[in-house]
This record gives sequence, structure tokens and C-alpha cells, in this order.
Amino acid sequence: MPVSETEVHDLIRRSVRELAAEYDADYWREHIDQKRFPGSYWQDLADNGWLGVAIDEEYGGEGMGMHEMTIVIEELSRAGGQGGIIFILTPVFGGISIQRHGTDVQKREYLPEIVDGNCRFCMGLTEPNAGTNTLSIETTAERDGDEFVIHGEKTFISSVETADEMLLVARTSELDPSDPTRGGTLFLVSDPAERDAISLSTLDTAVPWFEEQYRVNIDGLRVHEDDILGTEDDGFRLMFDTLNTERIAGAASALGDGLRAVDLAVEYANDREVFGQPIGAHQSVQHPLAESYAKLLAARQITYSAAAKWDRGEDCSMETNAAKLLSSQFSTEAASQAIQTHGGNGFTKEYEVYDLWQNARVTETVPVSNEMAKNHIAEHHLGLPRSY
Amino acid sequence: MPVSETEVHDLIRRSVRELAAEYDADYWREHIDQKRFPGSYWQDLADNGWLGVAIDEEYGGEGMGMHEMTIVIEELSRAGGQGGIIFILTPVFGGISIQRHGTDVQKREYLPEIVDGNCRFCMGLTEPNAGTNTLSIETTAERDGDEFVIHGEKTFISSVETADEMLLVARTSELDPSDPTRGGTLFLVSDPAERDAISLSTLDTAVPWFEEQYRVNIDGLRVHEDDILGTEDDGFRLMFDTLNTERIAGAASALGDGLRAVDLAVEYANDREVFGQPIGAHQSVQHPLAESYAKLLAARQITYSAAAKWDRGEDCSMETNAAKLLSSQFSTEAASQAIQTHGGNGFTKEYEVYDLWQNARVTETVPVSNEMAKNHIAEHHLGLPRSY
Amino acid sequence: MYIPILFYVHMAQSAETSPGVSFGTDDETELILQSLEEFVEQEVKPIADDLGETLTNPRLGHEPNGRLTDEVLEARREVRRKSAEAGFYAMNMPEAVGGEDVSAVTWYRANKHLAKQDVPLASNVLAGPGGPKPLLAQAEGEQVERYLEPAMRAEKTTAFGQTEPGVGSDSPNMETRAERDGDEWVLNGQKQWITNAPYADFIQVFARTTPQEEAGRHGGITCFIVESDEYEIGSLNNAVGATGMQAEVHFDDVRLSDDRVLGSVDNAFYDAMSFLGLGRVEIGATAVGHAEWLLDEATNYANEREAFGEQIGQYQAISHKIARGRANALAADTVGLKCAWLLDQGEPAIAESSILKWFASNAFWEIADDVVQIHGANGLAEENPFMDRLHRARIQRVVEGTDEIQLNTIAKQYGVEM
Amino acid sequence: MYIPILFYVHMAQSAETSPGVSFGTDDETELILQSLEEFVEQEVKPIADDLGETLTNPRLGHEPNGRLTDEVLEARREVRRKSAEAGFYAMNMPEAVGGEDVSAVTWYRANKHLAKQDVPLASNVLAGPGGPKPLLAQAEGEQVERYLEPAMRAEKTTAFGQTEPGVGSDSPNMETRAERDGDEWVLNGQKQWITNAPYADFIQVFARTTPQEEAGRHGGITCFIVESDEYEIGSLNNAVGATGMQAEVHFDDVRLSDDRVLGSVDNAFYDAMSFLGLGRVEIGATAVGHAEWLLDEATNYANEREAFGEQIGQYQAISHKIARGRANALAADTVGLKCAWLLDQGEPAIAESSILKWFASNAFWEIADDVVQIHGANGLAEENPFMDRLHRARIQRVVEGTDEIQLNTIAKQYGVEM
Repeated sequence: MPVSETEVHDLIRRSVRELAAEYDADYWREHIDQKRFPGSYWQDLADNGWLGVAIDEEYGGEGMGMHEMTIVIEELSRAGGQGGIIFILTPVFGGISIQRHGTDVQKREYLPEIVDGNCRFCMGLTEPNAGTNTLSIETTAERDGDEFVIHGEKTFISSVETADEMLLVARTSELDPSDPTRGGTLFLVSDPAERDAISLSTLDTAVPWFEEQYRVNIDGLRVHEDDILGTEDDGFRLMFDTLNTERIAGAASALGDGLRAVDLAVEYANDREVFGQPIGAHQSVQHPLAESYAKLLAARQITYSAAAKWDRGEDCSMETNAAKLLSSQFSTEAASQAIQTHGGNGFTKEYEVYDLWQNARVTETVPVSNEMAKNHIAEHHLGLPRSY
Repeated sequence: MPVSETEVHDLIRRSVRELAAEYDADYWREHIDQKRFPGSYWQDLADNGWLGVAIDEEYGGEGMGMHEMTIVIEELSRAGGQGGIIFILTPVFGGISIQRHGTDVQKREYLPEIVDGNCRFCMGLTEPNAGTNTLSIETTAERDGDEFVIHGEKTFISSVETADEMLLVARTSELDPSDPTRGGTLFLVSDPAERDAISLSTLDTAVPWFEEQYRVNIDGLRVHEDDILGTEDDGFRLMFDTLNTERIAGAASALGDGLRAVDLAVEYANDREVFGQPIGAHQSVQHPLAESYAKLLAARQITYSAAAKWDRGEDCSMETNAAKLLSSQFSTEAASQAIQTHGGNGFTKEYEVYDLWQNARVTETVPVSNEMAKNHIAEHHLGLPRSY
Repeated sequence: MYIPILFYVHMAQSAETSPGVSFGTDDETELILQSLEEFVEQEVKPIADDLGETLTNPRLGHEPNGRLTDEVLEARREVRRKSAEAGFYAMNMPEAVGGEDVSAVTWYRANKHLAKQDVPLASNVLAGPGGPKPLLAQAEGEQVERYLEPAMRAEKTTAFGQTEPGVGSDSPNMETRAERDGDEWVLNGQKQWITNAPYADFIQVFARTTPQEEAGRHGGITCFIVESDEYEIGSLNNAVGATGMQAEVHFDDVRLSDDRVLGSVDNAFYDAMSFLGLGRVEIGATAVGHAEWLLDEATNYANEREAFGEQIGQYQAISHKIARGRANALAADTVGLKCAWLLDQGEPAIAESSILKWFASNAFWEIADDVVQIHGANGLAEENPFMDRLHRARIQRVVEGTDEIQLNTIAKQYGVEM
Repeated sequence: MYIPILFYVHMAQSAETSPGVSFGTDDETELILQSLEEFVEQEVKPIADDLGETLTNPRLGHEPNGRLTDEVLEARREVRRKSAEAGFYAMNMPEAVGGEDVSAVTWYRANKHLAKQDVPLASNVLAGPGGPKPLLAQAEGEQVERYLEPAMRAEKTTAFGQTEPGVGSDSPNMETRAERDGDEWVLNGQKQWITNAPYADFIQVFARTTPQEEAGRHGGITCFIVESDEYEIGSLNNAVGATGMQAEVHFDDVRLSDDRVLGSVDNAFYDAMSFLGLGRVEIGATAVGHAEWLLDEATNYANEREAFGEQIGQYQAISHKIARGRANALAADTVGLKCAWLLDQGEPAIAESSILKWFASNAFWEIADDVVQIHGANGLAEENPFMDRLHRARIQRVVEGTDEIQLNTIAKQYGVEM
């Protein structure tokens, strides 16, 4: 008898939770403090098939889709640490992009390595003068025979030093106002940190992550045309497709964080007694948690609906933007409320809720600000005039 | 080739929209002003099968479930007027209760009549001293042979004068603290307004509905034991089951109102020009609408998920309470924002948004206050102590 | 080098210091507030009691088109006249024109105090948009006797004709025009949402007299006094919560002599702007007064009503709504006092009065919503006043500059380049 | 019958009136604020500049356990001592004990003004929780010379030992006890979240000396002065945003003679409650100062930063955040002035200071969040101060009575029976 979708999803949840339970707060704290990649966790994810959950079976993956990856990320994130957000660079940016847009050669080269946990990606997109507006990137790639020569500067780039590959976005043709999304190209750059034409400097950000953030200077980097992902000049369009999955995955991670904040706050509110009863008996403590929980479950449903649409190849940009906007907002609210529930203890490293709040807060600003998400919904889904 | 669920739902949406488009604002305004039941609309719903959408095919219904009824209610409500909320009394309280809990005789008697639009229900539940706490109702039914004699007072009861049946809740046994949900019984009372033992007085409420609200005095009403729905003393439990569908249906109606408010505000914001451009080009106008739209779509997903769980016979009380809480809150926000978008015109009868807001506002208080929904979530789903 | 503080303190103590901060109530204001309360009790309440339900039932007291019935209008007139006789009605106007010259602070407090009285018609005691305002104090020559003085005595009422259908918040773009023809002006145009228009004896109408290209965006606008037999009232603009109060007004080739110009030609928009602060102080005062009254009612209810065996005030979902409301009402009140004080110092208080308008209206709105919620289904019932207050609060966030326009003003005033 | 208003107005004008409303700044305060600014520029900034990044980089300036490094502690000490010499440090204390007796209004304004200075260490200029407060002014006999005077001169710092692990907001239920043994007291117990505890020369410790059953919930608590060699510092309580500032303190059979009792036996909780308002006025002042500074920064950024070819201040999603922030900051400021004025009148201002604490902290919090958002990724970057301010704002909503406790107090003070 075939197992129903709901049952498969419940199974995924259970087994992901079991895996994550092996890695406690100390494990994550250690990796964050030392800015060290959580290698054993990563290998465990690979061994259990989760890195390849959305990669076709012929390349060793599980052959499922974004819907299932969303559940995996949400549960990992709800279990604590950085287990959810860790999916963004490799399984999403690397895996999804190559699965959807790579040549057969590229698929055979990269996908099995991603599945096995042997190939990690970083993403070279954001630039100092092109935060929100991707089309205004200034990094250029000029053709020289069958190679391209790349110059430019990228910023807020995570994990460059530990990455095996960088997915680099550069402009290969001038902006054509009549077809503005043309002219960008995606390049696969191996061992980016070891390239002479690439120099790195670390950036300080006030967020507890295990990854360094870098400013990346590219001066005369040569990349062969075979290492173009998709086709020349068509990179922006491919990127926008993948950015939907980045946002869905980001929403799943934020949701997991928010649900974890509620879980921890509920536990604390049941244990902590003041004025002769658990603080959770007070409505000023319990009502905001109940409301946050309801909101997170609603945001979760629309995130699943975005992922399911993406898997069916339908336009999912409304659901994706709603998921991005609401999951970041509701998770930040939930985490802030969890701090409030914990009183002074909410501000200490011992009770994780402050870290959750810091991580959730970031998602209101990156990968795109909530204001841009609203601009998108207003313009493209409500049909209001462009406001910016 | 079997039609997929998504396709069926799209079909339902389309045909419900077409039906509703026949009834314009004047039609509804007239019925509200004159407190007159919208008979032709009702018959049209019956003729197209919508009143029986969740009633089994053997009784003439469509044999679908709450999920589909939810879509019908949402779309009717989004199309304007009172077309969504009109479902609560008859297809939900009458239809769902009898379909689930009626005897074969009762099913054969009532369900085809509901499907055909010939039998309308009212609901005798709320009492002056038992608003939120159903178990504290004071209306009593005492057995006298094979009849029951009922005494008590009900309040905020809609549509008694136009109803063919009243579903009346009365206490048949004293409260037993060890089994508090025992002791209530549901009675089917025909032609309630014509009973000598029932006297009515109208209540004024500040909400634009086509129905009068009544205070109902019951003094020695005799009902035969065959007219018990379900079994004696088990009425509260049946009622709580049906109350879930009432809340799902109420959420669907609120969502439709909220979406309509966004639709109308978008239209106005595109048309109205001040300072040389449509007001919709200003972010202070468009961002709140975009956010409301995103929130409503998320609340809609969890409402569908509540309905689908109810249809599968699973426990849906978390999703139902979240749907109730969020749809009322988000719809009221959306409608208030739609007023704001309309400026002074938002306060006039001509632009419907004020009515939408008034209707949405009610849903934060009835059928149960949002505070009680939060109490329920906190206690039963987060496992926090009872706070009231 | 900085000079040690001791030096300053001792220097300051020996000198005459300018006044610092005070939130006191001076004796004059104290007496006025007390006297107002007695006036409402002894003079207004009997009139309201006579009319009874007519004043509170939405299906009574209005014609089908929304217009107030003659008996209601007469009651309002009587309240105004008695108040004028007693010296309250326009007591903020200069003594030279028959007012008492009370400070803006006192006027703020008086307006707030009246909004806290649970007596219908009390809102007619102090001159609202239908009464004499500083703009009218510019009256000269025969205008004084014909318009200003009867308005001060509440024998006549007026209205401000500014808002137009096409332009809304962008009022300098008005289409109403007055053109010179011989030694007369010819006025054409249409206004809407004009408060008191259906009942006014004359309207102070704003019209463009010189094109924007010549006079600039805010120049070129003149205020004309137009009498009730010279214009047509169009449809009533019935806002829910203010039925019968506003209407459209049509001006069709109205010929006006120069003595109908109020103030100076082309300058009315600047004149009006300089009195904007006062209007916002009145709105703020009313919002705070209503809010405090609602919170008192909610507190009583919370202490009386029982659910699940406890007074509902025991539940934080109830008591914290009241507490947040108290905090916001107090904050709005202190902002109101600051605005009024600034006006008394001769400051325009542009930023502050926009802040008051936005903050107090939103506080009132949230409090009214919470107080409905605290009362449960009783909060929704028409026989209770809570939905009515919620309607009024909702209106406040739109009229006299929407929330969004206030925020634009605040941002600009604080240096955001927009 | 009511008496016409004219009578009152004329009567009032002839009498001496009590002071009405004023939002002025008296000369003394004006001079103090100006002088403070010069002091920061000329005395504090050079010290801060010497330390440079040590004061702002979270990986510098602290030992691994969070404790401030000696060089930072010495810099803070130097700022305090210079401020005391200049007469600022504890200028709100009575002249009799070496203060300047400046009003609560002036103290409020000075605290707010300092919070607006973008100079690290400026927060040490005015006596915070480590400095002398009215509770310490109760010092008698040898306590004056040994504790009060050195604290006034900033030669010694102190702390308040009240909060305990087990009881949180429910502090009358404290477990720390002092028992009589001969003519000494024996103190046992544990405190946590004690600000300045790691660095204090002595702590003012609250301990139960008579059981609740005998003395009532708020009675029976005595304040003891305990010197640093008499207690043990436990773990530091490192709150994110206030690393190194708080710690646990353990009292293990500390024997104290009667001359260590501050104030009178069994009465300390009442004493402390009567000074609560002052602490909340300081928190409010700091919140408003930070908020105004953040809004200034955001305004500059909005006017400079471009996106999609426009200054971002052109977008209402940006400018309206600033405008709402301005409105809430102004409202918080007026509430702060009202509280301070009430304290100057000798009022306890219980409701008002809870309102200030709640309102100002929440305004600061929302403004800090919006200002991070306005700066985009730059708002998140550690080298900018915005996340640091957001952390501080977050702390404010918990310390010195959480939001929820403030709302309980407000509701009760306004008559909700809870």
C-alpha cells in the first residue's frame, strides 16, 4: 500500500528530529564561538540523505522536492543551532540551481558530490552598490576567447574560505532597458579562496553564526565558458528562479527558529514559579505565546504552499513573498516574546532565546528586506503602481 | 481522467463567483435596511447545489466536505453582501449537526429539505449569563413522560422569526464536576416563532445584518424525545464538534470580507489621484495592503487545513482556533486599512468598506472572543496552565 | 575648559529664572472646569433628557437623508446660546471681539473635560467647526457686526469651505475659483465634507483667485464669506458615526462684493495654516477626553462583570488592555498640554500638533477597540455607547489630515527630505 | 445655578494664581545641559578616544567571563571622579550631603541629554545604579564619612542587592535573611542580576529580618551595608548588551554590627518603594535620549543613502518609520517631564512612573528596531551602533520591572481590582 504524502512528511519530521537531537547546544556554541563549520553534523545529514532530499534519484538524491526540503529545514531549525539555515548555500543555491539549470556534465559532476556532503558552495551575488537591486551589480565578465575575465567586488559573502565552489554572478552584457533581466551570467568557480585573482577580508556582523562573512575582491579572475551555469546572459533569470527557493528555505529556517522560541518559552513558563504559581498561568505571559504559535502555524502553511507550487512548476512568487514577510515577522515577534517570558535570563547565553531572536531579526532584513517583499506583492499581485 | 482536487476547487470558486456576481450592492443594501431574508439568493444557492455541498449524495447533497464549504463561503463573502455568513445557521448548524449526529429518520426528514433550500435553521445556544462558557447555561429541560418541558432564556439569537427549525441547547442533568461536558441535550424545535411557550423581543446591535437578533424567552416548551438530536445528556459534546465547523465557516466568511476589503482598496488606490499620481503609488498606502493580503492568504491556508482535518475526522482544534483568531484579526486590520485608503469616502454607505469593517470587527468578539481562542491554544496545544 | 557646575547653580539661584516645567492647573482653569461641569449638569442635561432616545438611537433624530431633525437642531442651538451667555462658548477668542482670551492650555483642558461628560449635546457647549475661530477674528468693518459678533453670541453658525471632491489632502490644488468681474468677484466650484454646512448661516469659502503659476502653491487663495441663500447644499456626506454633520456645497456664479473678502486677498491659505494648530489641539483634547471616559467605563465593568467565577479585571487579557490604554491616554494628554503651551508661546507647533493629531487619534482608536472587546457582546450592542465611540475614533484618523499626511508632515518637520 | 464664567475669569485675574502648565527650560537647567555637553567633549571624549575600539568591539574590553578589563574600569572611574569634581555626578542629591539639590526635572533632562551624546563612557558622568541614591542619604553617624561621602565624590561605588534567583519580580518573598545573634546580625542568602556588583566597594543588601506572617508582605525587610571583602561574587550575569555589568552575590554567615543597618530596621522595602519613581525617571530619560539620537542618525542616513535612484527618505516605508518614532519619542519625553515634575512636587507618581517606564522602553525598542531596518544590512553590522542600541532597548523592557509588571501596576493604580 502506497504511503500517503502526509505519512511521508511525518516520517521526515521524526527522523530529522532524531538526527538533530544528537547535537546539543554546546556543540553549536562551540562552532559559533570558533567560527568553525559543523563538519560532523554535515556528514550526518549527508549520510541520512537529507542534503540530497531535492536532488534526483539518478544522482543519488531522494528525488523529492522543495516541500520536503522545507520540512527538513524547519525541523532542523526547530531543534536548535544553525541546522536549518545551513541548507541555503549548498543544497539550495548549489543543488537546486544545478539540478534545474545545469548541463548533464555539470549535473554528473556536482550533484552526487553535494548528496555525499563532499562539495560545499558559497554564493557570490551581493555587492556594495547593489543590495536589493540585483540588476545593478557592477561585477563584469568579459569574454577572452573561450574564457571570461572577471572584475568586481562582492560583500556579505558567507563561507568563502570553506567552500569548494562559488556560484558567481557577473554582468556579461550592458543593461538593455527593453529587456532588463538579460545580460547576467552565472559562473561556477572552484576553490574560490585559493584563486590568486580573489582576495578576501572578513566583515563583522552582530549575529551569532558559525560562518565568517567576507568582502570579496575579484581582479582578473579567468573562468572557462564550460563553467557557465545555464546560458550566457541568461543568469539573472535563473537566479530569480533560485532566489524563490532561497526565500522558501529562509522562511522555513525562520519558522523553525520561531517555533523553537515558543517551545522554549512554554517550557520556561511552566517551570518558573513567581507569586506562587507558574508564570505561564498569567494571561500576559500565555496569550502572546498562543498568538505567536497560531501565527507561525499559518505562516508555515503558506510556506508549504509556496514550496508545493514551486515543485509543480507553478508561479509561486506571491506565496514565497508572503512566506518570507510573515515568517520573518512572526518569528522575530515570537523570539522577542520568548525573551520577555524568560525575564533577565532571556538575555543570557545559557537560555538560547536571545540567539534565536538575533537570528530571526536578521531575516527581516536579509536576503531582501520586508519592505521589498511588500513592494513586490503590491506591484505584482495587487496590481498597484510601482512605488520605488 | 479524474479531476484533481485543485481543479475541483478552482471550479467551485469560479462558479460561486459567477452566481454571486448576479447580486449587487443594492440587492444587499435593500435586504439589510429592511431586515429581510435574501430569498432569491438563497434559492439560487440551493438550485446550484451549494447549500448541500457538505451533505451526502444520498440526501441530495454534493457529498463533499467542510474544505469545499469553506471555499464556497469565502468566495461568496469576497463577492460582497452577506453571502458567506448566511451559511452558518442552516448548512453548518443544521446540516452538519444532523449529517453527523442525526438518526436515519432525522436525516431523511431534514437533509433533503436543507439541500433544496426549504428548511432554515436558527440556533438556540447563547444565554445572558453564559456567553463564553457554554457549560454554564441555565435553560433546563425536564422529562415528563416521553416529552421534555423546557424553561429558560436565550439571547443574541438570529433569525428566529424566519426559521423553520431551532436547534435548542438545554441542560437535562445537573453539572457533574467529574464529567463536566455531560448533561446537555440538543432539541429540534419546529416553527419556533409560532410556539406559545416561546416569546421574542428584538435586540439592537450596531452591525449591518439582514437578520434581527432576538432575546428568546422559553416558558414551558414541550418537545418530544424523538426530536432530540444525538442522545440525551450528550449534547454538549456534539455541540463542541459542530462549533468547530461554525468557527471554520466564520473564519472563511471573515477571510472573504478581508480579501474583499483589499480588493476594493486596491481598486480605489489605483483610481484615486492626489498630488498628481494614484494614491496607490505611495508606500504608506500600498505596504499595509500588501501586508494584509499576505496575512489573509496565510490565514486562509490554515483555515483550509482546519477544514481538511475536520473532513478526515482528525482533531482540528488547533487549526480551527488559529483560523478563528487570525482571520478575524487580519480581516479587521484589512478592512480598517481599506477605510483609511478611501479617506472620507471610507465612511459612507456608497463605498462598502465601512460595512466590511463592522462585520469583521464582530468576528473578533463572536462566536467566541479572541481571548478565549488564545486561552484554548495556550492550555490545550502549548500545555500551559489554565489561566481563567 | 568647562566651568564647574557649582558656579552655574549659584549664579542661577541669584538671578530671576525663566519658568521651568510645570503641569499644574491654575486657579482660573480649575474654576472654569468646575463651572463647565455644573453648566452641563444644570443646563445641558435637562435639554438632553427631554429629547431622550432621540439623541442616541440612530434611527431617530435624523431625516431619511441624514439631516438632523428640527427638534435636535433647536436643542443644539439652545445649548450653544446658553453657553455663549455664560461666557463659555468662544472663550478662547480675544477679548476685543467678545471672547475671554483664555489660554490654549485652558481651552484644551475645557474641551477634554467636556468630552468626558456622558451627556449628549455636551459637545455643543464649546465652539466647534461651526463656531467662530481666529480666522473669523480678522473680520473688519461691517463684517464684525454681521458675522463675527452673532457667531460669538452663537446666534449664527458658520463652516469652513476647503475640502473638494477631486483633490482631498492636496487642497492647494483646489478647483473652486473666484474671478474678478467689474468690482465684484464671481465664485464657482464645489466643496464636500463641509462640517455644519447644512445648518450654517454663512460659510468661509476658500477659492483660488490667482493661479499657482503666479502665486505659488500656497499663495493665491482667498477666503470669502458666503451666505446661506447664496449657495446650494448638495448631498449630505454621511460618515458613519457623524451622520448629518457634513455636506457638499455648490457655488454657481455667486457674485460677491469686496466686503465679503475675509482677511486679505490671495493670503487665506497662509492665514488658515497659522490656525491649524488650534484645530488639532481641539481634536486631541476631544480624543483624550473620550479615551479617559471609556477607560473609566471599562474599569467599572471589569470590576463588576464576572466570568468563570472571577471579576474579569482579574484576567490580564482585560486589565492589561486598560493599563495600556491608561499609559497611551496619559502620553497623549501630556502631548496635548505641550502643544497648547507652545501655541500660547506664539509658536506654530507644526510638528507637535501633527504628532498630537496622529498620536491621540490612534490612542483613542485603540482604546475604543479594546473597550468594545472588554465588554464582549455588550460592547457591540447598539444601546451601549462603545461602538459609537469606536466609529468616532475611526473618523478621527481620517479627517483634518489623515494619519499618512500627519506622518508626512512630521517627517518633513524633523528634517527628512521628501 | 452655575455662575457665569466672566465672574471667575475676573476673580482669577485679580488673585495670585497657582502656576499653570509650562514646558520651559529654566536658566539653571539650560546652563547645566550646555556645561555637560562641554564636559563630555573636553573631559570624557579624550579618555574614550585613548581606549578607541576597546570600548565598542565586543571581543575587547572584557575578560573571558565578561568582567570589564582593568583599563576600562579605570577609565570609567576617571570619568566619574572628574564629573564629581565638576559637580555633576550626584547633583540631584541634597545639598546637606554634598549634592546640588537640582530638581528631578533637571536630573531627567541631564540624563536624557547625556544619552544623546555619541561618546562611549558618557553614561558614567551621572550617578547610575552604582552611585549614591536617596536611600544612601539616610546614612547616619559614621556611615556618612565611610560610605555616603566617598560615594558622592565617586571614590567608592555601591550596588543594590535586591533581586534573587528564586523570586524575580516577587521580591518581598526574598529568601535572604539576617538573624540576630547577640548584638550582631548574621546575613545569609544569594542575590543575582546585581548591577555594578563585580566592582562595588559596598552593597546595600535587602534581607528579611522579620517574617511576613508578623510584619506583613512589605514589612520586615532591612537594608544592610556590606563591604566587598564580606561577600563573594558568583557568576557574572552577562546580559547581551550589558556584558560584565551584573553578577550574583553570595552572603555566607556575614556578621554585621548595628551600625551597618541603613535607615531603620524592618522598614527598607517602604523606603525603597518611595524612591522607585526616581529610578524610572532615569530609565525613561535614557530611553528617550537614545531614541532621539537614533532618529537623528536615521534621518541623516535617509537623506544620504540612495536606492533605485532616489534618497531613501523619499519612500514612505522609510520616512513614516522616522515620523512614528518622532511622535512616540516626543510623547515619551512629555511623560518623562510630567513624572519628574510630580516627584518635585513630592508626589510618589506611582502610576505615572510605571507608565513612563513602559511607554519609553517600548518606544525606544520600536525606534531602535526601525532604525536597524532603515539602515538595511548596515544596520546589522557590528561596526555600527544600531544593534547595540536595540540590545539595550530590549533589556529595558525587562529590568526594573518587566512590561507585564508595569501594566499590572498601572491597572491597579487606576482602580482595576486585581
